[in-house]
Amino acid sequence: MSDTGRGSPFAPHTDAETAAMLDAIGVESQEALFDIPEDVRFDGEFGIAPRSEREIRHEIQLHLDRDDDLTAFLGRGHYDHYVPSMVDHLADRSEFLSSYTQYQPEVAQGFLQALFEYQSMLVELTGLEIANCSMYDGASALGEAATLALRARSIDGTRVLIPELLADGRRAVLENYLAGTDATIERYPMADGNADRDALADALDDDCAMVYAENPTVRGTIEEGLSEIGELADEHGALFCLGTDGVALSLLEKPASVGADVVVGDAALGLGASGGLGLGLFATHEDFLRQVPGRLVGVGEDSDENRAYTLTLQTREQHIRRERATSNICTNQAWVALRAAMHAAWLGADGLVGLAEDCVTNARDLADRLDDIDGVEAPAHDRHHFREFTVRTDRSAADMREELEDEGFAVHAIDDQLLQICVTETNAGQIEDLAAAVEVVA
Amino acid sequence: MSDTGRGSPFAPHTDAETAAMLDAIGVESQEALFDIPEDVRFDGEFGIAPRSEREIRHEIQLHLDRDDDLTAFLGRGHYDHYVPSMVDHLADRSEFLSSYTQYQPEVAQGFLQALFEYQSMLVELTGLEIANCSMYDGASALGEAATLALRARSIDGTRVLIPELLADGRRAVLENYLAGTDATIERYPMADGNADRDALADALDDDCAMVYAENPTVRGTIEEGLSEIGELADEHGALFCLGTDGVALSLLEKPASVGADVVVGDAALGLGASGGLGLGLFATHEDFLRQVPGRLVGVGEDSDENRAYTLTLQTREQHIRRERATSNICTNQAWVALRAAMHAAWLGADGLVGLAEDCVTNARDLADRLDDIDGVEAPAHDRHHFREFTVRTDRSAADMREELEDEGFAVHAIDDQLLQICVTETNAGQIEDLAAAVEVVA
Amino acid sequence: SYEPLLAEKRSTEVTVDESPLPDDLTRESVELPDPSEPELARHYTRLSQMNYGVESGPFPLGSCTMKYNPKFTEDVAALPGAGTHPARSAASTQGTLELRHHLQTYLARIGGMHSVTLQPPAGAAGEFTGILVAKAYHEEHGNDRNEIIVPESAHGTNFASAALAGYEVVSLPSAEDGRVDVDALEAAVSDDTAALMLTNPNTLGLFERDIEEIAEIVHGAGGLLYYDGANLNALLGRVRPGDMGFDVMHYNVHKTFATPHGGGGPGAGPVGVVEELAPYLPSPQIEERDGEYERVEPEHTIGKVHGFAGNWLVLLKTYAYIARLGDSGLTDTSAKAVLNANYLASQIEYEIPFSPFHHEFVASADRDAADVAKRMLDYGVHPPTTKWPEIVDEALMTEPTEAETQAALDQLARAFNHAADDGDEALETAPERTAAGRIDQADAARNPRLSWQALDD
Amino acid sequence: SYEPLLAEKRSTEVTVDESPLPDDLTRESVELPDPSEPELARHYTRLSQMNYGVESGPFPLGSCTMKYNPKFTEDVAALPGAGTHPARSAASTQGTLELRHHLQTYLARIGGMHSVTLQPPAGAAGEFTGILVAKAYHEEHGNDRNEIIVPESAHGTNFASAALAGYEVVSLPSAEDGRVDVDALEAAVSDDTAALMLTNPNTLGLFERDIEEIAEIVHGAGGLLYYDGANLNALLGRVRPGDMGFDVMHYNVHKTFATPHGGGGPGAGPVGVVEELAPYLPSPQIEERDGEYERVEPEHTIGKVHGFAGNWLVLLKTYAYIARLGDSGLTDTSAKAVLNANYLASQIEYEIPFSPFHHEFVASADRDAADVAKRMLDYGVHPPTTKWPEIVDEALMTEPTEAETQAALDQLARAFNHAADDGDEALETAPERTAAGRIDQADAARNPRLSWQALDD
Repeated sequence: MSDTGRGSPFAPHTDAETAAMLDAIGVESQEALFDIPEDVRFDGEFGIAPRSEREIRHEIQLHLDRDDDLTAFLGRGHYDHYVPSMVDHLADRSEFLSSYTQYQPEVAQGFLQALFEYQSMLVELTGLEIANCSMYDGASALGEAATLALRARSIDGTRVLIPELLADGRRAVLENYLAGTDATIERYPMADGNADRDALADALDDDCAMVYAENPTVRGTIEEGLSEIGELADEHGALFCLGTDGVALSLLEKPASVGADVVVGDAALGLGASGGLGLGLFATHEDFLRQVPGRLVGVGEDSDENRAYTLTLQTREQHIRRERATSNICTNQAWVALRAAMHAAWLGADGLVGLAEDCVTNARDLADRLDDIDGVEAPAHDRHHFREFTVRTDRSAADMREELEDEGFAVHAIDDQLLQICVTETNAGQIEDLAAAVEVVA
Repeated sequence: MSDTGRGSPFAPHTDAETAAMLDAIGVESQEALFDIPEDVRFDGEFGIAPRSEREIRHEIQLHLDRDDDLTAFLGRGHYDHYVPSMVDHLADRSEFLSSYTQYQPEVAQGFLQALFEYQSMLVELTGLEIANCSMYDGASALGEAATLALRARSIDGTRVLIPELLADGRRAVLENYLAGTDATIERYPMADGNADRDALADALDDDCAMVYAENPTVRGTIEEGLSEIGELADEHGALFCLGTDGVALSLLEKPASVGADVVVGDAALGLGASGGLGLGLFATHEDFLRQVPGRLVGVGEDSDENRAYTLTLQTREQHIRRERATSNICTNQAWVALRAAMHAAWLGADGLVGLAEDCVTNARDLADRLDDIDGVEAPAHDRHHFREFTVRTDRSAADMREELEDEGFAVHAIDDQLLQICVTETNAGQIEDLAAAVEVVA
Repeated sequence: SYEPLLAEKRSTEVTVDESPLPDDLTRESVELPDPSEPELARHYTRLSQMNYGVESGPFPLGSCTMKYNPKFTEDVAALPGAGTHPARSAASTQGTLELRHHLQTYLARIGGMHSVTLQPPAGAAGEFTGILVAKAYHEEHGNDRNEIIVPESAHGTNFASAALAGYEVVSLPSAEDGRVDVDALEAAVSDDTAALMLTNPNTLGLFERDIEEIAEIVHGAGGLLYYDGANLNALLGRVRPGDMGFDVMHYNVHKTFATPHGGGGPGAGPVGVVEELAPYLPSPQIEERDGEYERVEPEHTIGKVHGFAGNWLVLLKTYAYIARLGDSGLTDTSAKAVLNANYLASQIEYEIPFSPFHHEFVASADRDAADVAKRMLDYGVHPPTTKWPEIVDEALMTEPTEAETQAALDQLARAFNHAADDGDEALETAPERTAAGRIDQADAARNPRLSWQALDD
Repeated sequence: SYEPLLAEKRSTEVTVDESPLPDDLTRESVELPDPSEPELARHYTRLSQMNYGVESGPFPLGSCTMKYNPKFTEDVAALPGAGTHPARSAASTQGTLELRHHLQTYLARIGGMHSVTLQPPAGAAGEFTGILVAKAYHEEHGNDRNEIIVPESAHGTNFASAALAGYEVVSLPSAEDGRVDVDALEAAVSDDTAALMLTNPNTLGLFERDIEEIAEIVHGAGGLLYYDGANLNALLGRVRPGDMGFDVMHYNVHKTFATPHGGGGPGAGPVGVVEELAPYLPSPQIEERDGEYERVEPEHTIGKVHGFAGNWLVLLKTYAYIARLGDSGLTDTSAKAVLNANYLASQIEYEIPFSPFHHEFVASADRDAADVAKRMLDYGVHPPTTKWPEIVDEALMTEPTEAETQAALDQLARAFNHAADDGDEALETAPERTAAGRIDQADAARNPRLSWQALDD
């Protein structure tokens, strides 16, 4: 096991076994099994030296040690909430981690039930009737919402209205999801961080397929006129897609109650800072059941008439419907959904709401603290905030960001004179340290 | 789940459930269930504030960060060999980790089989017929070997001969194991790191219960006259106890072939540097079967006549035989034995022997390298070495140890002018760095 | 075995009334399960016991490549600092960027490609990305092409990804030998052809021996050649997509490079391209200049296909796996994958209409393949993929992977053969030794109940 | 379910011939199993599936305290740097020593003791240590005492530990009410009495209400009072051993503080003592001076009871657990442990001869208790401890712990009651739903086969 260089350490064959198997097949050599014309054969090397497990762990640690040890006050869609140990230990059980999509439900009841529970929690949190088993992230979920809007029979129009202020990633991914359609993307203005509803009303017409709004917004402001947006969309026969996240959902207005037709976003549960790896939420009304992208777990019965879980409505999916599928998604983020469900259940309603309330008070406390510092004004928007807020700076925000990095803190610089700062329970203990650093660079 | 301060987070009771249960019992309050006289009641506080899981992880990390980040070249019985990831993942499965001693074998076949496999590997490595499921560590195993010698009918005498050079911990624990007996402990001289066999022959007589020798010795020298020691012990009717470790066993002379009656030691497998936590090996001849301390797993049959595993010969044990038990040991190191077996199986014979060979060559290479440095002589003993060796220093060894610590390296100072240095695969990559540091301080 | 739903254990409704926000900005209440940690631990332990993974036994799902996921890659991905925030500056994350750059390089060498993006979060996302890159290339070159050709035996995602990118999909029937019908291809290509998507070996395990001619035809018509990397694990070290004439490809890291499937993700679907297509890759690419790593926007980038930086922790496992194997291990992986498939095929009593196959083969069940699969569950193994590709009647698409021992293959073969010999009734009532009996999926779809809120039984 | 032995899978014999040592210093060969990592992963996964742990279901083993082991304590013990080499200097390991010192302090407060050693690697080692400390104390004070009194219902380790320390063991019968017979104790103590070892609540779950009188008797005779901490989990925050008059005690961290049992260790058995006994504790103790932590040798130390520093990583989990619970959590732990035991007792149809009990009770099976236990396995739970203490006929010693829900206790009660109602045949042939049928332990002991080398079937 311990040596390298003699073959794959994960292929179990001794030389004798290989010989016996070749004999059973009736060929002379392993290479004789390859039916590859000589002239395309690769006779070079990749130049990749095999290393031992110990060496690789050491090597990667050395790489990671080259990253600066900063305390990140970063957000804008990717949030670092503490994930309890239990989640790692249970999700890492190989029966979950090394299993496949549940095409044989009789030996996949465990994962199916866990995904069914995930869907159910999302149903509770959104107030919508249907949630799928996951999208890649909030951006792809938004893209899928838009294609759903375009193909839903009840919806006309091709204009997709998105907020002026929106994470670049979400906008860019949405553009690609709509690249194969005749839809156009238009931005509607915002006022002091929230949607400018008058401007939105002006922009909306019956040629709109979808209106997208976020709560909280990309700048962390809490949207105040969601019902109005919902009504506007409804009036014009457009789909109202609301972007949010798993923690905010537990506290802020329930999407169904403001007229949302689709809820998308990143879960913000089950994984902390993970270099971008996340979990796309997708929930919608049952009217759109046959238009939903991604996997759905449903309840049925087994031959003993016991309750059993199974992937269902697979005729929407690419492996059956091919080019007429509701989406091309196949592998999704199932294991992250499992983790998010574990995380939510560990917190319980009480813990989740408490976590969300802390997102409001921590942001408020930090903004108040920073606002006392000469040279900065926080929050820049006169709104309620969730987790994050913007800071107006007298000096160049880019310079300040860089200097804060030298002081050991990572924040966003989003404009010439705007910083953005995000606080969760994982960095709340360093609020004072950050404030002291801001005092130094302000 | 997330809050602290309201009770145990690991007791599931809601207030309503507690009330219902009290009602079923027929008492008014939880406190009414305690039958404790008022005057011994504790009405103070421990003064321990509950913290969240996240806070504790952070807090303990901060403590650990206060430890200096040294590269340890330390050994003398506790060795840092790399443990493959697989061991953690599989041993951490809760069916193993959170199970109890296997008193109900029908639902403990898995752990029993794993321990049986551990015993079998130790039988192969020692050449003796019986191995138990573990002792706490090499020191307690040595103590148990001595009490076995004293109660074995075939053995007379009360003198226990131990090497002059021996880890303090082993000697001190042995003394305590013999504190309740009339045995005396005597040290026999050593010559250039190994047993002085002539002196040992002089010391041995028929009043000896046990002769203890080590291979490798505490200074890392490989013993050269083990068979002779075995014969001497045999001549005088004394038990020959050999101290070694799980890695050395795979390469050095097989204990049974040199006449060892008992093999003890620390496994050095399954755990790396662990602050002292280890695994005591204990193997012996079948003659001593009924005298063996600790747990034994045997093979039997279940009601379907299938092979089944069970704890056996429990009439030796304290829970049945009480003050006439072969030992007071109850909880042992079963889970570490499981890990050691996993580690050994992962290595295989080839990997284990290779690891042991590296212990010889790495020590040789490092000693050669250091010997080139003015002011030090390495190895101090003209012997073959395993993992570690001593270094004679011109300067004070204690001063040099401290200065090497400032340079980022931990070594032993074992005498005024003797350092001891241990090298395994986990620090072999820093041999040159250590040598450079020795050059600085020599 | 049965485990109640979390909501059936204990659920708490919390009223949101004293929140730090005005009432009109908050919801009224939330109800969620509220089990204690010990209860949760038992819940998920029991659920895991009702699930079959690679460490439960043989798992020969054709085209899915269910091989052992090395444990140490999990530990690597869990190293402190492995997952930072994706918005961290390049200057402060040189180590992470260096690792990404190394992985880009490894993958480029393995695929024979010029440049690689790590951004697509799954294989299908990789296909979509690759097709968008091809589309942008054509657009930049003033080519107005609206068709993608896909062999009818291709993975369903090929069709769906091409359609999502706005293409007409032209389905190409197979030749009698199970490979691309070169004449039909010749007939299908035109000025409308943007690309041909192909996997090689194809889903029958057959190497497309005419690949050079195919490439010539497609390129001759001005189209591009897309390589679906699903079966790359058969060819490592023996032939590279770039050398066969492919212009763009995706890698399935959970197939070829053993990252865990996770019951359906997260995966990662890096995309490699030849030099001409590099300017169209998603933004950012990681480039090295004088030992410093930078995030660079390719000149004609298609933009982004993931909101952040893709599924980084999965990619880190990929890096660790490739580093563990190196040239010799990667090469051996394909050798043993092909050896195992051929050995297993030699031990089963089923017709295998197409050969010579490589890492997988498609047997014909000669009765309902789904029944055979259910019966195999009773013999303690996971069955192969069933009823696909349709070119084989009642297909059993079988891929044992290199990780199986001869003994495990023999166990699999016994399960195959027993299922072949069993009577109809045994097959129709199978499985009988699993956590659940046969599940009526049609019925579940007729009456969709997709949440515990929808249950009223 | 059956899993072959590793040696039955694949085994390789390696000849040691080209080693870097002379041939006469090396063995000739080694033979060990040589499975691949994938095979090993499946092997141990299957073995785990044949094992019952706390996360498999209720585990009411009396006196063993099988409660939930919080996962985060595992992660804490796995933090980088958690386990350094025990020979590292104090100056270079101030953080670790500080943690050890904090834990000493926590335990001292919880037990009402003056000083605590963390060195003993298990509960029985703690007993041995405590008795050695008592012995050293007596010797230092010129007391020549050679007897230790132990109630007959005490844990077997008490007897064995006292004997190992060289004492005569005087067994003390119980009074009719199941507690210490004070008159018998009075008769038993003498100038020979070194100590009385006592657990409280005792193994019947009864609090020794006469503890003050007992202490007076023992102390009056010049003896010391030893507290076996096995049942401390019943009393947390309500009464402390030190306050009851105990001079020396051990803590079972896997019972009271939820570190995992690991199938039989590693545990840890810290020992607490009153001020007079502190100079006899093992060496070293960790002491703080001006914010610096030092390893100090107590003046009259008994020396060492572990080769290094005890089972440190287990102790670190203990620290994390205590920190998680704090005063309120520890106090609630005992409340809920006692509540659960009393609730379960109220739901089963068995006689419970002695009460009021606390965290555990001993029911009488009124038929073979071992049979009842085997039958309970069939009902999906782990049975209680059987046939001990002997003061109760066919004892079922039951301790559900605070971690069980009412629903789990009801499940347990059903298993108890079904087993009570089942016919003799069902009991004698039980278990029938487990990985193995009833195992003939007597036969296994008659013909001991303790290694695969000893198997010839």
